[in-house]
Amino acid sequence: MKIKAKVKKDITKVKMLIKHDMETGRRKDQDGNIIPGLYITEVSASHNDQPVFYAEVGQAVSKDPYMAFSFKGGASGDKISITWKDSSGATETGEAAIK
Amino acid sequence: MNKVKWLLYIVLSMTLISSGRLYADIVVKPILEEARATLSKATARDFEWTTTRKLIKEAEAALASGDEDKSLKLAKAALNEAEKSLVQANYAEAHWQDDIPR
Amino acid sequence: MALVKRRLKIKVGAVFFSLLVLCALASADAASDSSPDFKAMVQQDVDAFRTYFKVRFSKVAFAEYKNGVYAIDSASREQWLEMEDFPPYEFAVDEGEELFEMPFANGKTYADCFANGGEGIRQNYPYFDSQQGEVITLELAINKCREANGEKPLAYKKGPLAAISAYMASTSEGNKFAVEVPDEAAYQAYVEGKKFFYSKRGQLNFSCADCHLRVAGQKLRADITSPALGQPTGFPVYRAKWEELGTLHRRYAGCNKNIRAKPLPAQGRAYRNLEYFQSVMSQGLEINGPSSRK
Amino acid sequence: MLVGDDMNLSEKNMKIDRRGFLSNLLKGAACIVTVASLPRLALAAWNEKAFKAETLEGAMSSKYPGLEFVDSSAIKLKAPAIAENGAVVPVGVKTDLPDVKTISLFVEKNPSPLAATFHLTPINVADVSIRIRMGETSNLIAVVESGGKLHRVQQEVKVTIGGCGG
Repeated sequence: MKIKAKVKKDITKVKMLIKHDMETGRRKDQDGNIIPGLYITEVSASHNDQPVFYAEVGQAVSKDPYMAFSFKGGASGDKISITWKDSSGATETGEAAIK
Repeated sequence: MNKVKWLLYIVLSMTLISSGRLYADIVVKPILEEARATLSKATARDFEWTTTRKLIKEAEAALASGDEDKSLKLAKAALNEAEKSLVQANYAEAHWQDDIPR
Repeated sequence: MALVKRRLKIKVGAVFFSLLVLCALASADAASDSSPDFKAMVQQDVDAFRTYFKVRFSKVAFAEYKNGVYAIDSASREQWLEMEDFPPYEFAVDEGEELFEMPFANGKTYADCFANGGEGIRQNYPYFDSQQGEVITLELAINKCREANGEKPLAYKKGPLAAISAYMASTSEGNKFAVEVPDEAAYQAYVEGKKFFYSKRGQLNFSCADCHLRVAGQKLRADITSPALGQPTGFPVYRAKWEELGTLHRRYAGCNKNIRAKPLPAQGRAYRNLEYFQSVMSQGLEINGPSSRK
Repeated sequence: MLVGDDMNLSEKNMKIDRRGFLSNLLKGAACIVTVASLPRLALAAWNEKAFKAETLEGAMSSKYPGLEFVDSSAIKLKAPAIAENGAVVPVGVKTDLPDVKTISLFVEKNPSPLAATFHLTPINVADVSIRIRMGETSNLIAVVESGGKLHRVQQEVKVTIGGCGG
């Protein structure tokens, strides 16, 4: 996962790029078999351990999902932590410092 | 008498030709062979089309399944494409400089 | 001007005559070059190529051509900028860096094969290797490096090789294409590439030049075609269609399929010569690969 | 040899198994615990019914049952008129409406129309963006839940198929 967070005029903009195939469950492989669905369902983010973002998403999100949100406050060097969970229950957490 | 004999010959040979095997050997296969040979010339010059080899394969399949008419049609189409791609290669050789900005 | 004249003639119907005239002109050109100055001949091509686009798209600055179709199509440019803001190929660049730094079984690395440790050198590829008598692209050089160190070559269209190429391009961002045609053998390869570029192919009977020079910027089926000038600068690219990174030769193969011409092998002589010609035409433009495309 | 390694490398990056989850949990224990203990998040679990609905109406009513929609010009929906490629359509939603609780995106003609729901708190600025897939030309609808009302804006996004990609 990649996170870019920047503060400007007291508003922190956080952008994320998550490595995930986002299989919809509608695609077929070379032999014509359906590839089972496996996609991210939830993404949450915190700033210095305080929650600042939560999203529910579905199969319609592109491969290697990109999302961005903004919140008031935040200072250069503060920690942003993002966690996602997919339809199999797998999760990943990534961290970055605000620039 | 002579006329009747000739007529008999003609009828006999027509039945033979139209009876599958022979028809395939005499009419379809040579065209297919020519299509293959022409295509390989175009391929050697990097001018093969994506569609021609498919036509040849389809013609072969039709021949194998005993549909000589369909096979003949496909073989002719394949030969036509192979010839055109070769013409294209020759045209390019002579005219590739036509569109160069000067 | 000559082009306009020619069109008119075709419209009038004197196709045969105009072609004859052109042939005569072309052969006259060739005949007059008794002592060829290859560099000057190539430079003449480069100038004419640039001028063509300068006339076609008078508002587009030369430096902009590194951005492909987005240099000339403002509607798609906006979406492209959104993608480039946090492009999906960043993962591939990281992966490429890791692969680039991973030592071979013999302890050596890619850095040992390339000038300047492989950094900031993308703009010098492809080059003509006078000893081998062939065009060496960056991707070919990467595999040659592997083989020289006892490793298996990588597949040319996508995957690890595309990632390594992307990483090497990323270290060269902003460097200007500096591909040259030093001698007669190189000029032969260059002309082969040029010939490929201008030759009509496939069932649809299109040349590279038909779509990317003559009707560049116009709608062809659902898409606006990109100008040929600067096409190699952004490769490898992450295409939305592929949902992954691919090399220039993968794109060439796709283009050929679109016109129903059987694609030629990636890194085969024909595509390498084509890349050589295109890179020479793009000299002076900045490297900005990898980049994202539709 | 290296070819094999390359594969492993990308697999390693991709595969986040239960064990990986555990170690991630340990690494980010503090944050996950706080996230999980938040009432807002406890309330808002993944709305399976809404995400699996196959019609726009079904998805909307599962997502926002019993609420009425008002067309609103106070929402800025930024999406291309013609998508470069339906696989990646960049979309942004911005609004000055007060007290925004959620922002949802629906693609009318997608097999599952609900694409995403963003839950906002007073600390957030109502400005989100995401890249989504669109199977075909369709209306894209942004819904903003604010002050107990649902504000809606829609725009058509054309998706072309069969181009040669420029």
